[in-house]
Amino acid sequence: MATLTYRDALNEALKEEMARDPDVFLMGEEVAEYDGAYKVSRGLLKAFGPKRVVDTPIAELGFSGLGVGAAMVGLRPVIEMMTWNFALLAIDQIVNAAAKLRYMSGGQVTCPIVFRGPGGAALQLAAQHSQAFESWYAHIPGLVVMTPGTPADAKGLLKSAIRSDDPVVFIEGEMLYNVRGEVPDEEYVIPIGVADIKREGSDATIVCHGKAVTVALKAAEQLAEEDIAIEVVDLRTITPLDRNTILTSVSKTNRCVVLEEGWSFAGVGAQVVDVIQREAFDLLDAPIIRVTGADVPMPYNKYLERAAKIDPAKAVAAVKQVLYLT
Amino acid sequence: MATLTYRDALNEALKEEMARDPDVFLMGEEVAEYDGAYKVSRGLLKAFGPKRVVDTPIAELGFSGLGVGAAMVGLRPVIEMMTWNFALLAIDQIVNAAAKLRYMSGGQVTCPIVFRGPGGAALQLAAQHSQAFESWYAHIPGLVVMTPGTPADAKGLLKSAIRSDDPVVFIEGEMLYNVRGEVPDEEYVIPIGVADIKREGSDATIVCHGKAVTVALKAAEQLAEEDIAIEVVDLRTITPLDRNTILTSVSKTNRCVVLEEGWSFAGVGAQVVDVIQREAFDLLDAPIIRVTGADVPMPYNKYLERAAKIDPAKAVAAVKQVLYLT
Amino acid sequence: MTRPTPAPPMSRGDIPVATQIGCLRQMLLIRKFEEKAGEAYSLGKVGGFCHLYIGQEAVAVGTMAALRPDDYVTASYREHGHALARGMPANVIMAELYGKVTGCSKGKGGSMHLFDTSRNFLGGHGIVGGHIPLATGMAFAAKYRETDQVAVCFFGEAAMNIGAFHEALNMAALWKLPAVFICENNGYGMGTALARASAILDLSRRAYSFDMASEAVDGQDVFAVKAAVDIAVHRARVESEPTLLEMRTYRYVGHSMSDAAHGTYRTKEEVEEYRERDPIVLLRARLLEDGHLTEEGFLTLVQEVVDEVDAALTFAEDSPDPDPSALYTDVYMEPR
Amino acid sequence: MTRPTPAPPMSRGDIPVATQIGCLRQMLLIRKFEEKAGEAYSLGKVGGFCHLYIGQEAVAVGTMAALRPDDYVTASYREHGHALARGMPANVIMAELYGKVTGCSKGKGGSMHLFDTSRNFLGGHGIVGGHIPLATGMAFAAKYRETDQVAVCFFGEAAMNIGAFHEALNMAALWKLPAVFICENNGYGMGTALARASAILDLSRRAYSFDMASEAVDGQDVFAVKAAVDIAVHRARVESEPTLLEMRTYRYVGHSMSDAAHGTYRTKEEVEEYRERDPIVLLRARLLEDGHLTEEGFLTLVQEVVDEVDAALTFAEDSPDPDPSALYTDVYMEPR
Ligand SMILES: Cc1ncc(C[n+]2csc(CCOP(=O)(O)OP(=O)(O)O)c2C)c(N)n1
Ligand SMILES: Cc1ncc(C[n+]2csc(CCOP(=O)(O)OP(=O)(O)O)c2C)c(N)n1
Ligand SMILES: [Mg+2]
Ligand SMILES: [Mg+2]
Repeated sequence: MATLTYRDALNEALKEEMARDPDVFLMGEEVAEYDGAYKVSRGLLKAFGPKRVVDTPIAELGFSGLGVGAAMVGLRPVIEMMTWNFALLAIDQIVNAAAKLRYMSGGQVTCPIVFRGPGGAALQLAAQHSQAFESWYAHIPGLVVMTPGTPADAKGLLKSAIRSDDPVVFIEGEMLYNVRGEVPDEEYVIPIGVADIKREGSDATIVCHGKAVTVALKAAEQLAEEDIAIEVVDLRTITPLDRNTILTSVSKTNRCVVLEEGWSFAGVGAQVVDVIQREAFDLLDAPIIRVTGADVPMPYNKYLERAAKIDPAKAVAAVKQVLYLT
Repeated sequence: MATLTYRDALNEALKEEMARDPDVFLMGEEVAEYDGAYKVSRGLLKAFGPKRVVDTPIAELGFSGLGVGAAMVGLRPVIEMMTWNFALLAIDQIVNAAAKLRYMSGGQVTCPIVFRGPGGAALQLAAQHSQAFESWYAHIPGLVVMTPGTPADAKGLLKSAIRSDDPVVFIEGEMLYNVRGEVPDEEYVIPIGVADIKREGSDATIVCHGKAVTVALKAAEQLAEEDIAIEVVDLRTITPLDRNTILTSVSKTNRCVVLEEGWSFAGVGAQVVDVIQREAFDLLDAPIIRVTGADVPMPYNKYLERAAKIDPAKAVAAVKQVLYLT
Repeated sequence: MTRPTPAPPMSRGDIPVATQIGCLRQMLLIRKFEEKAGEAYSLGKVGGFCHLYIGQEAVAVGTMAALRPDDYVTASYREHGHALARGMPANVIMAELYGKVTGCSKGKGGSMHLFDTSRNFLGGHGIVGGHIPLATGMAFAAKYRETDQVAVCFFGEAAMNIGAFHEALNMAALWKLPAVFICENNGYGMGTALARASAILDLSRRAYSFDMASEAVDGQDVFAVKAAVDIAVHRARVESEPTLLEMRTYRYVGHSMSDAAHGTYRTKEEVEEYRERDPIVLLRARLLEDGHLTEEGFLTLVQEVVDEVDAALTFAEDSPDPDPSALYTDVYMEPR
Repeated sequence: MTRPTPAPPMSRGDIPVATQIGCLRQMLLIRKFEEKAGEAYSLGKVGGFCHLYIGQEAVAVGTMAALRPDDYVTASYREHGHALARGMPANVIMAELYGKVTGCSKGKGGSMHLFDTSRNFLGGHGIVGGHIPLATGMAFAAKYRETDQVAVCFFGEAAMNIGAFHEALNMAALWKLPAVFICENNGYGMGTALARASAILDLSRRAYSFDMASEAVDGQDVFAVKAAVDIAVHRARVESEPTLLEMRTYRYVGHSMSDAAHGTYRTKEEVEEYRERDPIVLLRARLLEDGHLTEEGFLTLVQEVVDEVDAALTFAEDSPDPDPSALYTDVYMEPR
């Protein structure tokens, strides 16, 4: 297996799918001549030309809607959000158009579109540029939401997303772009709606997704030194949610921590907690603890920012709490 | 006490606060000459003139931002969203501006603005016009979210919202506008962040808000006929969430159903479940059941729509489930 | 700047008589359909929001007469007329208003969300201005695939103040997309007169911001509409350049069924004045004048469309509601 | 249409020499501040996104010279220069870039979110175009309160393609709000040249859509800027009418610190060509020519601003970080 960065894994997925299907095109701000604000689309303009790799004006609502319209008549657009913060301007097209067209047309209209780009916080980008919105999109029936945490998942999920006939919200991590990992050499896709056990363990489960996967794995490593065996469940797809994998893990460990980088109120973790407490009520030996980003707009100062973010220490503390070790 | 409709209660709140403070103005589509799409602003143009009751172009993003700008320099705008569905176009100004300005200015900028209008489903308005977004706004630190369920709460909460120096998302129910209820004759406000026990009972708690309050009360009545005593906790304010009232009730009843009209995934109810299972883990005699709108875009056909919505029968069934009566 | 139009508009003498009669028939069909839809609404047979097209018929009919069957058409929530003019059977539209499973959107969309992919009639959209980017995307797709299809988008004049309009038109012009943007300026957005919502009244001027061709057109004259759209469609199909057309028209009825035709924001006199330029009355008079139609012929046409609408009503009445299981289908490709 | 301007622009002969020197000094201060900010960024002292204003100084300085202290000013994320020109001390700006508690936003905002309510400098906004409606609201408030304040809003040319621009300008024109919209056309939005993002190049024409007064201005000539803004401010303050000004300028540096000055989307030659119209070089030459400044006087000015920036750097370095408890304050009026 080759070792690739998360960025290059995404780039490979785009390249392979664009080569495979002439209806796939990439559109967004700076995706073409600039090779992408975060260089995810590096080389694609050169490989596929300006018809299929399209730089847009700054008009998130407009080009997202344009993508939806193109998808309605059979193209397969991949719309890059320079970051998901800016997608707030486009959200009407994602929620009121993409997510609803099939239903309100009585099944006539298909909308095979992927909205992708980095979500959550990077480093010191402050309040307007450091937000995780996956729970919002997961709230909306009609959308598929994916949040890959590793290069291999990034590639396999993006390929599935592009091939999906349902609209997909694909949230990457800016802080993950340089992370390296093994990626299969042969062609593969990762099925939609299947979580992945990133580490096996029997003492407690950490449920996580996206950037939080790295944090969970680090916490698990630290806990292993204290002979605490953590099972790390990476959701990968937020909706549809893989309830089975979560419940199987919790029925083994009987204790659970849910970790996410976003805010707490009605976050993805709240839904995970809801599922577990209802489906595995009698199996829980302790209340489920959630570790989330601090409930504040993200501060610029680096120490405050660090304090606002999730980290392995916070995850370790929560695990000890569910194990009644504190 | 006078008996007023929810609509008139809101109208009184607006009238009183506009009379009290010349910095309060109302802005939105059709609020002035048309007296409001749902007539909540009836008579206000006549009473206060076009300077303070302002019809806008169809430009949700623009006039919401205009309101935020006016609030930044000391006015107290009330921005009417004809419905919260259209606020998807304005959400960047609500989330990236209103909710963050105080924080990112280091406390210098105050943003005393109210965004208000009907949320959720009315009758047969189909997918793009029948959405409940309270969990979205409640996810965002910096916003206060209110969802009054009765005329008295509507008036008292709207007055508090207008006097609040924090930005408030105020979600009314189109189906509630004609509902009548007693409203105190004397001036009053309802404190922000305080839930209300709408009915006392000891067998199980129903936690609800907004339109679901009526559903919960009807369910409680039906259950009373079977000698099941339901406590109905009306959250009133979603954020800040009144955890104490919820937990006190559940510690009395040990069983809980959470009812909301919106979609299930990461809804308000998921957060309520999260709080209860963590803070009252040992007090629960059964898993908490959630009753939510069906996870589909709202269909137009009236029977399908009815099936998609919450109703007393669904709430009753859930209560029986947490009581292990089924 | 408004570009010189490539050819002088056709006089109605150039238009085959059959086409002229066909347009009259379509306008009549829409008029009668809308009247019946309004009645059915009042009887509680149709629910939700219902926006009638009465008065604006010439815009949809004149436009569709200039299109090819494979062109893409999108419209706002006031789209019964566009759907009929596009050739969708009255049956399936009325059934959709009734929420029946035989409706064009299987009863899931209702009045505001009519779709017929077999005719490239792609909605029926409820968010003001939201479909303008969608139509731009269809034009993008046509150019991408080099199909020489054209994407036509109908929206109200009040939609021109929303950001989506501006963003979409800029991209359409920048990328030279084969789109025709048709603003139906009926003078009001709900209860708000144009002058209270827009800083300019000459709306076709908004195209200057994008160096897009534009024109103001008499929207009550079905052949003036067709002539302007012919040119715009040619520009789109052959030159791959978009056009903005402002159709000056009027709605005789309230904004939706819950809005009175006059009284609040406009006078009875105003509505009556505009009634004098009723597109059906105008075309009928011309056809009589030109000797292409007799009084009797007209009454026959009326009877035909009344029968068609009555049949549609019966069809809708007699059709079944969707099966309860339909609630969960069509959310995703595969039910979850 | 671009309206006739009410008075001919002032010649620089009308501008007091002290003001002329003051403008030069401010431009120099901005230049030196930005150079140091860039260095501090490279050393890892400043984090996040950092967008320098080098090359565009005349726009902020010329504009502020036309404003009253109680006027409202908002800008994008490229706003260090505007904050300095508005009179905010270099100290508190540099400290904010350092994230220190002594920063103008207490270290919570950073480079993109400078605020000083005491000077009505109201951000520092990170969403392209998002502050255009905000500024419109400030103009609305001024009119509402009859204060004769003016609201000035700076944004880049790429922001003109976003819906918020269109919606806000329509309302400003419709309601005759005392706003001045200043487009700083530096030719690029990140790596995208104007012609690749906008269907027109003559951006002031976008005002025609709203019947708003507009003008294209040489943004490298500080007094041309001031003269145009003087007129626009008069129009706003006295006539309560908005104006759109397109300032033609250039940024010599990369979009942000992570973007090279040239190589990807523009050539070194192009940047050097524009360097010849450096606003500081231009003004310096004029002042020398007019005999209002000597070479020595210029060097003294430079030294002064260098000292000021050095002091700001020391201030920032020596200031403490916010207390950890600050994480939870300023979210709501009262901490929860
Ligand atoms: C974004 C949005 N805002 C508000 C509404 C409510 N609304 C529905 S139709 C309408 C008026 C639209 O007027 P116009 O565009 O002129 O079209 P017309 O109804 O005259 O055909 C409004 C305000 C909406 N559907 N979408
Ligand atoms: C809505 C939105 N989309 C995208 C971005 C990312 N972005 C930041 S600055 C910028 C370019 C803006 O160019 P322009 O408006 O010309 O201003 P300049 O940077 O040249 O001063 C972009 C695309 C953003 N901040 N907000
Ligand atoms: Mg209209
Ligand atoms: Mg620029």
